[in-house]
Order: sequence, then C-alpha cells, then structure tokens
Amino acid sequence: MNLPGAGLIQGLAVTARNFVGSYFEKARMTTEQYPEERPKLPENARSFPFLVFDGDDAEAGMRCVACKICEKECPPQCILIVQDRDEAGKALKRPKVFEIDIAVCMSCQICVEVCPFDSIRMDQDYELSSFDRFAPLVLDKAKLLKSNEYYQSIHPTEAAETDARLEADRKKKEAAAAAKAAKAKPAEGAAG
Amino acid sequence: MSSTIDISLGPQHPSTHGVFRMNVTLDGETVTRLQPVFGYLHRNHEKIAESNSWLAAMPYTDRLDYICPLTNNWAYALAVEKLAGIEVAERAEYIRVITAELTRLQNHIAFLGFILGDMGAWGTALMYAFREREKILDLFESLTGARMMCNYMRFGGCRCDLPAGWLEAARQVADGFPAFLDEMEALLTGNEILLARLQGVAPLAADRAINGGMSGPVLRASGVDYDIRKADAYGIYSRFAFRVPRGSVGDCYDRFMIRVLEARESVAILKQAIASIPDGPVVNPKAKQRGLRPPAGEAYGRIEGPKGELGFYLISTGGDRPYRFRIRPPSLINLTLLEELCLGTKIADVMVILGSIDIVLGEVDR
Amino acid sequence: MMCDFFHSLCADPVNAIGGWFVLLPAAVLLLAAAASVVLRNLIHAALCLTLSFIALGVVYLALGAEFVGFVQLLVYVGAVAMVIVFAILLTRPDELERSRSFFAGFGPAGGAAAALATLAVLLGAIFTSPTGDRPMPPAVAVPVADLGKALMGDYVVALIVIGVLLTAALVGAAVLAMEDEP
Amino acid sequence: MNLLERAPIELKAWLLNLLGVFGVPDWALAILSALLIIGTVIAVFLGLFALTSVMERKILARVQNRLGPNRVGPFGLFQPVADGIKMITKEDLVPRGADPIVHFLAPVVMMVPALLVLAILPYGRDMVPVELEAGILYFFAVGAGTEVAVFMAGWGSNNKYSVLGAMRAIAQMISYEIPLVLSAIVAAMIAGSLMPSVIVAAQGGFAFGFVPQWFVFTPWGFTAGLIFYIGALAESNRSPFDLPEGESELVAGHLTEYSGFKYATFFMAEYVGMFAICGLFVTLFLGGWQAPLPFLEIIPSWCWFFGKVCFVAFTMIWVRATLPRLRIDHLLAFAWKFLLPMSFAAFLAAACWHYAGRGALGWGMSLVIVAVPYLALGTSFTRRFAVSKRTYQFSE
Repeated sequence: MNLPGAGLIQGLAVTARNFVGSYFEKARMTTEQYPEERPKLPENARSFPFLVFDGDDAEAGMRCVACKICEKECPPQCILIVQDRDEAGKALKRPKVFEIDIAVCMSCQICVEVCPFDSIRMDQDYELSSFDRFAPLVLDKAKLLKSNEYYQSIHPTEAAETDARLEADRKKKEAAAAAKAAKAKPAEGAAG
Repeated sequence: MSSTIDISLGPQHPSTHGVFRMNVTLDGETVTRLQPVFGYLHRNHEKIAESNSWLAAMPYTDRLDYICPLTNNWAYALAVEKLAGIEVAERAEYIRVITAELTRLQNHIAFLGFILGDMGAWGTALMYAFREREKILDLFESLTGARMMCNYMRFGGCRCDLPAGWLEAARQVADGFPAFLDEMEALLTGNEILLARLQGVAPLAADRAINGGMSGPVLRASGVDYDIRKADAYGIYSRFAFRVPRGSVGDCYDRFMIRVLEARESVAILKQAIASIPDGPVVNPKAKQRGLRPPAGEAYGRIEGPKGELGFYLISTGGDRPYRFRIRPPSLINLTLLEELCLGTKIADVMVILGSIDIVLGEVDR
Repeated sequence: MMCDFFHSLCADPVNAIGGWFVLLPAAVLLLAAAASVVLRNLIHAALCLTLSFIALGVVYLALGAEFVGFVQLLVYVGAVAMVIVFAILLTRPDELERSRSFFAGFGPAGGAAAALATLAVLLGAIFTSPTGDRPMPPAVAVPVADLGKALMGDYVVALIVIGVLLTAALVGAAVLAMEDEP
Repeated sequence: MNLLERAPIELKAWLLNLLGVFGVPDWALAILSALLIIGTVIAVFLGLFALTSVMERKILARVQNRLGPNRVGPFGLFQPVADGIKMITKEDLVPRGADPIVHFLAPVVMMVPALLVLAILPYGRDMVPVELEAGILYFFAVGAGTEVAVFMAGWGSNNKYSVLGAMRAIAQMISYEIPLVLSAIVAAMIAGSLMPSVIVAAQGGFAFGFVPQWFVFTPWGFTAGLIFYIGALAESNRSPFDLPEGESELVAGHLTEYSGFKYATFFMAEYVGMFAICGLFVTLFLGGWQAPLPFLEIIPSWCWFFGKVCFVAFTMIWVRATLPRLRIDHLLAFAWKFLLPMSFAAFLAAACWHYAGRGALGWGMSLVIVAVPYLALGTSFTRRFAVSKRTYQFSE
C-alpha cells in the first residue's frame, strides 16, 4: 500500500531534481539566448525563396528564364513573374518583374522542387520583420537575387550537387555542341 | 432553487486549445448544458485543395494538425498513392514510419503537458515535454528544413534523403526517451491530485465510443482494440512488433495513460525501424509529382494519426486537380461527444475532458 | 473641561486622543448600520453591515476589551458577514422580489411607526435601567489567559452545553442541507 | 555581533535621541518612533515583494528548465521596476456594468489587512512592533478582512468569472480558516500563550545540545505545522489551491476585470499576505527568530526570521511549480474530511505530549496518535477520490 501523499512527495522530488539540475546539467537547458546566441541552422533549414545567379553580375548571370512554372505551382500564389521583352516586343528569356510576397509565402519549397533551371532556392534568413505590413514584405528582383556563392554557403551539400549536375549538363551540351560542330565543320568545309 | 449561469468559455479563453468556444450553462459549478462552437479557424482547406494541383495540397496538410505535420503528410500521400497506384520506395517506407512515430511521441508528450496545464499545474510538465519535443523538432528541422511545417512526404516516397548522421541522432533520441517518460511518470502518475482529477471523470463506454465514431487513443481508452496500424497494416507496420494498449474504464485517466503507454510502444517501433532501414532511393522515380493526373476514380487513404483516424477521401476525374478533397479529421469527430462527456461534471473538469480528447483547432476547423 | 483636554492633548496627545478615540468607530458604526438599513442594493447593505461589524470590533478594542474585539472581528467579519453575502449570491434576485415581508404592505409609514415604537421601547429600557446609576467599575485589563481559565473553570458546564447545542444545530443543518443523496 | 543583533533597535534609539536633543517633544517622538517602525516593516515587506516577484519567476523557470527573466538589469533583478512602470502606465479599466465604488474599494480593503497583520510578528529578539496578548487571534481576526475584499472584487466587477471566483474564494477561505486556526491553537496551547513572542521563546533551546526545540520537530508539531502550511497555501490562494483565480477555468477569477494599478495592488496585497502567513508559520512552528544550531546564533535573529520566511516562501513556489490544481469538491472535502480531523488529532497528540512530560514517552504517544488517523483518513480519502493504480491490457 502506498503511503497517502507519497505521490506528491515523488513529484516534488522530480521538480527539485530539475531545479538543481538546471544549474549543473547543460542538457536540461535547451533555451537559446536568441539575439546573443544564434542557433546553428541545419543545412536543410528554409525560410523564403531566393533567386540564384552565376558570376558577378546579377542580371547577366540570372538563371531564371521566366518560364513561370513556379508561379503556376505555388500553392498560395505568392509569386508574380512578368516576362521581359525587347524593344521589338519579342519575349526574352528573363523576367522583367519577379516578386515574391513573403507575407503570403508559406515556405513550402514546392517552387524549388518544380524549377527546371535550378534558379529558385530556399534562403535561411529569418530576420525579416518590418514596421510596414506590405511594402517591405514584397521582395522584388533586386532583393531576391543572390549569388551562387551565397547559395553554396547556406546549403553546401545541395549546392554542390546542383553545381555538379549543371557542370555535367554544360559539359554534355558542350560535347554535343562540339560533336555537332565537328559534324558541321566538314560539311562546311565541303561547302567552302 | 436552481440558479444557472451561462458562461462562454472561449474563443479567447486561456485553456480552450485554440479558438474554440463552449457555451456552458452552470448550476453552481456543475455543467448542465454545453454547446461547442467552432469554425473560428476555418481556412477553406478542402476547397483550396480542389482548386490547386495534387502536389500543392501537400503543404496545406501540414497546417491541419500543426502538432503532427508528418503524419498528415503521410495520410494525404497514402490516399494519392492509392488513387494513382503509385508504389512507394522501400527506404521511404522506413523513413515514413520513423518520422510518424517520432511525431506520435512528440504529440503524446505535448498532450501530457497540455492536460497538466488544463489542470493548473503551471506548465512544468509542459516545459519538460517541450524540452524533449525540442529534440524531435530539431530532428525534423534537419531532415525537412522546418520544425513544424515539414511538407516532407511526396507521392511514392519522401522529398529528400536523410542527412548524414540523422539516423544516429534519431537513435539517441529514441534511446533517451524512456528515461524521460519515467521522469514524467514519477512527476505525474503517482500524484494523488492528478489521480483525483482524472480518475472517474467522464467515462466513455466502449459501445458509445464506437457509435460516436471515436478513434485513436480516445477509442482505445474505452477498451476497444482498434489501431489502424494493426487493422490496415498500411505502409510497412506489419513488419514491426508492437503492442496496442487499451483501457478499461474510458475515463480521463485511461485516456491519459494510453498516451503514455503508446509512447513507449512507439519507442519500440522506432528502434526496430532505425535498426533495419535499407539503402536505396527515397522516392519512386516513376512517380510524377508535378502535373500528376491520377486516373478517374476515388480513394480513401487513412492512417493511425496520433489523435486518431486521419483519412483523406479523394475523387479524381483524371484532371490535374482533385475533383473532391475531403478530410476525416480525428479531432473534430472525437469532439462530437464532448457535451455528453461533460454533462454533470464540474466546470474544472470540462477543461480536463477537452484536454483529454486532445484536439488541435487547425484540424477541427480546417 | 475642554481646557483640561486641550492641556492633556499638548502634554501627551497619544493618551488624550485614546480616550476620545472610541467616538470615531462608534460614529462609523452608527452610520454604517443606518446605511445597511436604508440602502436598496442588497450587496451594498450587506457590505455596510460588515463595516458596522468591523466598527463594533474597533469600539470594543478602544474600550480595552481586546479579546472580545478580536473575536468580534473573527466571527462576524470572517464568518457571519461572509455567510450573509454568500446567501445573497446564491439566492435568485427574482425570488427575493416575490418574498416580500409582511410589513412591506404597510408602506413607509408603517415602517416608520414600527421603527419609532422599537426606539421608544429601547429608550425606555435604557433610561429606566438602574445600571446608569451605579458607579463605573474601575477599568481592568483582563488577560486572555484569565478568560480562558474562567471559561474552563467556573463556566465549564455552560461552555460544554453551548458546545453541544451548537454541534446539534450543525448536525441538524447538515441533515437539512443534505439532499436525497444516500 | 551583539551590535548587529540589536542594530535595528539601536539605530532607532539613536535617531530618536538625536531628535530629542534638538528639542522635539516627547509625544512627537513617540509618534515618530511608531512611524519609523511602521515604515521599516512596510518597506521591508514591499522590498521582499519586489524581490519575490522576480525570484518566483526565476525559480519557476529553473524548475521548468528555463532561464526566467534576465533582461532588465543584472540577472533581471530590475524586473519589478519594469513591472511597476508597466502597471502604473496601463489603462485602468472599469467595466460599464461594474459597481464603481465597490470595484474601487476592493483592492484597498485587500491591502489593509495584509499590512495590519504584520504588526504582531516577532521579527527578532525584542523586535515585535506591537506586543498584543492575543496576538495570534489578532492575526486571524484582521486577516478575515481579506475575504470581504475578495467578495467585493468578485461582485463589484459584474463579471461571471469574477463572481464564480469570488464564491470559490469565500468557500475556500472559510473552510480552510478552521484547520488553520485549530493548528495555530495547538502551538499556542503548548506555549501557554497567544502572544507570538512567548511562542517563539517556548521554542528556544536545544535538545542534546544541537537539535532545536522547534515545534515542527515533534510529531504533533509536524502535523499541525503541515496542516497550517496547507491552510496557509489555501488562504493565500496559492497553487494547488488557486481555484479562485484558476486561469484554466475562470480566466483570472475575481481579478478578471482588474488592470493597471488596482491589479498591482491586489498582487502586492496577495504577496504581502503570503509573507505574513509565512511569518506566522515560522513563528508558530519553525522557532521564529531562533537559530537552528547553537553556533549559528552569531547571526542576528532577524536574519534568521527573514531567512526562514524566504525559505517557506520558496517551498510555496516549489509546490506551485509541481502540483496541479484541486477541484472544488476535492478542495472542500479535503478541508472538512481530512484536515479538520487531522487537526483534532494534532490537538490530542499535543495534549498527550504535554501530560506525558514532554519527553520520549510523549513523543512516541503523540506519534501514534497522529500516525493512526493519518493512515486511516489518508487511505480512505485517496480511495474515495483517487481509485487505485490500474493495469492495462495490450493486444499484440
């Protein structure tokens, strides 16, 4: 038979152990003192999407070709893309406007998965609060474009994989082009 | 002399588990009528899913029962796989079991904390539960990129493979978990006040529970041996040895203890799954994610979610979006007997009964 | 006399005021008691009654009856007043409306007549009482221990009888309050 | 050492002497002396309140493996200042249907008894602000005013939660006052006086030269002390007896409609009241200002008193962090069917201890007298409300 009240004493013992333990056992305290201590985010962590560009010039190195697949697949419809056109009105393979409303975005990463050009990726920057509800939360192209090096720094494994694949694609394309060129040359020569 | 007071508990009451409202009529402190009011969190999830692609519904399922996103993902993926006839990659099946059982663990310990909060224990149990839940959420974050809105399952598998060292970390969490459960039990299950608050409160008979459509721990607490992991053996649950606990009285205490016992069984499943996970692709390469067009037909996929039977009923007309997208939310259906359970109890019990059903308003209101 | 008082006030104001101090709680007592009769709001009346209980306790204290004063506060403020407000809270207001008293039918004139008659009887009793003619007994501070010894010694039978009576009343009340529960 | 022991008294005497030299009349000095004592006591207790308001949060946090407030000042110690500024600058809302006078007066009425009861506590050797012969009685008599205040707050707010909270509070306070007073009487009976200083003096000295003769170290004293402690928790509405303001049921009970400085006053009164009843507990059962070991007597007596009060307050916070809240019917049944008979048992045990010569025989007898009803009542009580441990079936 249990002594009446033994359960209460047992409970008090548990809390006492935790009280003392909180001063000595590191494992018990999971709190991070946020502004001073920053959590080390796991590689997979995601906040909101951004656009990757290669090289130094954001506009020139932009991978996005304004295919609008992400815009179509985005579950909350937070992406707006307007295709760029040249003076003649011919569609160019780059967006004139690329905006993501991160007040609407739910960080689901589906845009990343569906992008066939490895252009859109998830950022890890989470300090995005602002005093205005609207304007600062609509990210335009200038804010969205970030370099491949940045991408490498936040998602090293994923970025290495992407780069390897792009490199392989490029090589394949080059090889194909070279083969084509090699094939075309004699023909050219014959013509010439 | 019968003076009754009508009070409105919620929608901004401290312990209604979200924006839930109960219009309660009290005679002294005894409940004579209780009218649940919900819908404050309605987000039109089903209609949105019907106007989006099949894949685009996946992130919305995270937000149903936001405590356990991964089981929601699984239920939806299961339904679509059934509808479209997609095979699931072997490794992904194991990952699904591991993440689902981790989800069940963290849901059940959070439940322990919440119900103690409803009893006024000042969040101590809740904080211990959250300390442990944090480890599981860290696992989720390193695997899926988000702590709660995981959006991880895909048709035919999972979105990405386990990162390096993840299995080892998961094993450590699983190994450390029984010790934590022991601590919780030392804090709680012997406590006379807790026993007095839970035992004999709102017993639910087995036949009533079945007729009321109850599922999950609430049903098993009433003594009904029904666990979809056993009944359907969906996924690869038939490969693991685990036991299904069931209660006898069906009162709040049984509903409380069933969660503790289930958590222990989940640890057993976790250990087996982690030990036997094979290598291989995590997603069936033949499965199409974007632009999926399942053949016309209908399917009902269901899983044993931490809160009960979570089912997705889908109708396809062969198009790129569901014709009908219907959810069977365990939280909502377990709530249907709330008034019956609460009548004749004290007002303080109402909170405990509501807590013992374990609802999440994201799922009740959808 | 006034001069005397002024003189002692300058010399030792604490003691000088102490003698007259009793008038202050007495005035509060009367005002609160009057208010508890006059006020229409039942809860206000009950709170005023509580205030008069407190003031009565302070009157006792000011007169040097320490034990009685504290017991007055403990019993009347701590228990009686609370029982009264509890009863008011538990009773429905509409039932209060219906159960009008017998005298209410006579209107304010009847009430005034009843009050005057009561006052006359009381005043008559006070003025004809021989107590006023007796000399004031010297004020002695009775230690609490002596009170206790007296209760347990000389008056022990009375104490026990009262105790038994109260217990019987309590048991009776419990039996009455018990519903059909087995 | 001796100087430190008497420091507060000497300081006051020195100050009054100084003023006397400057020709301040005697009666003014007498008033000034009283005001000095009042001011010191109130300042000390409000300081304790401020300290506790942050320490309680820190202790609760540590029990829950959190860090607690640590942003304002060093270790978060200036948190009370921030709280105070917040409370004062907050809008003071009075509901339209509320009774403005009662609503306004309730915090005042709450504060008065909380401060008045501080008058009779012996804070140290020869340091009792008011030596009353019926000091213990005074404490409970004045403390009864708290109930009126709670009722006023609950009824005056015109809020259903408030009324329910007030009704709970009154039922609880009346029920728990009885075991509280009875267990206090046990100590008074053995000391032979209702004077706090005499009760403290009765607990002086050491058995075998090192065991302090506090009442709590006897079976009857332990029982009565525990009952008093539980009653004190209930009287000061502390968890697990915080039903009147149980936030998971009644939002904040009688405090629901209070904001700003009125709420702060309630808060302050509750904490000062809690310290007062801790002080009485220390006085009655923990030997008041007596040191726990002979060689520790070099530490001034008032330090011991406040140290013990802080310790008791710490245990209250600890209990708050551990135990869930009782239900109203459990609460009342516990008071009437367990605590009340147990306090009678403690009463009987104390009498036996006294008449058996206050020695080992009395010790043993009183232990039996206390233990038997405890086991009988406790078992029947737990059986009535908490059914036994259950076994669960598993299906493979």
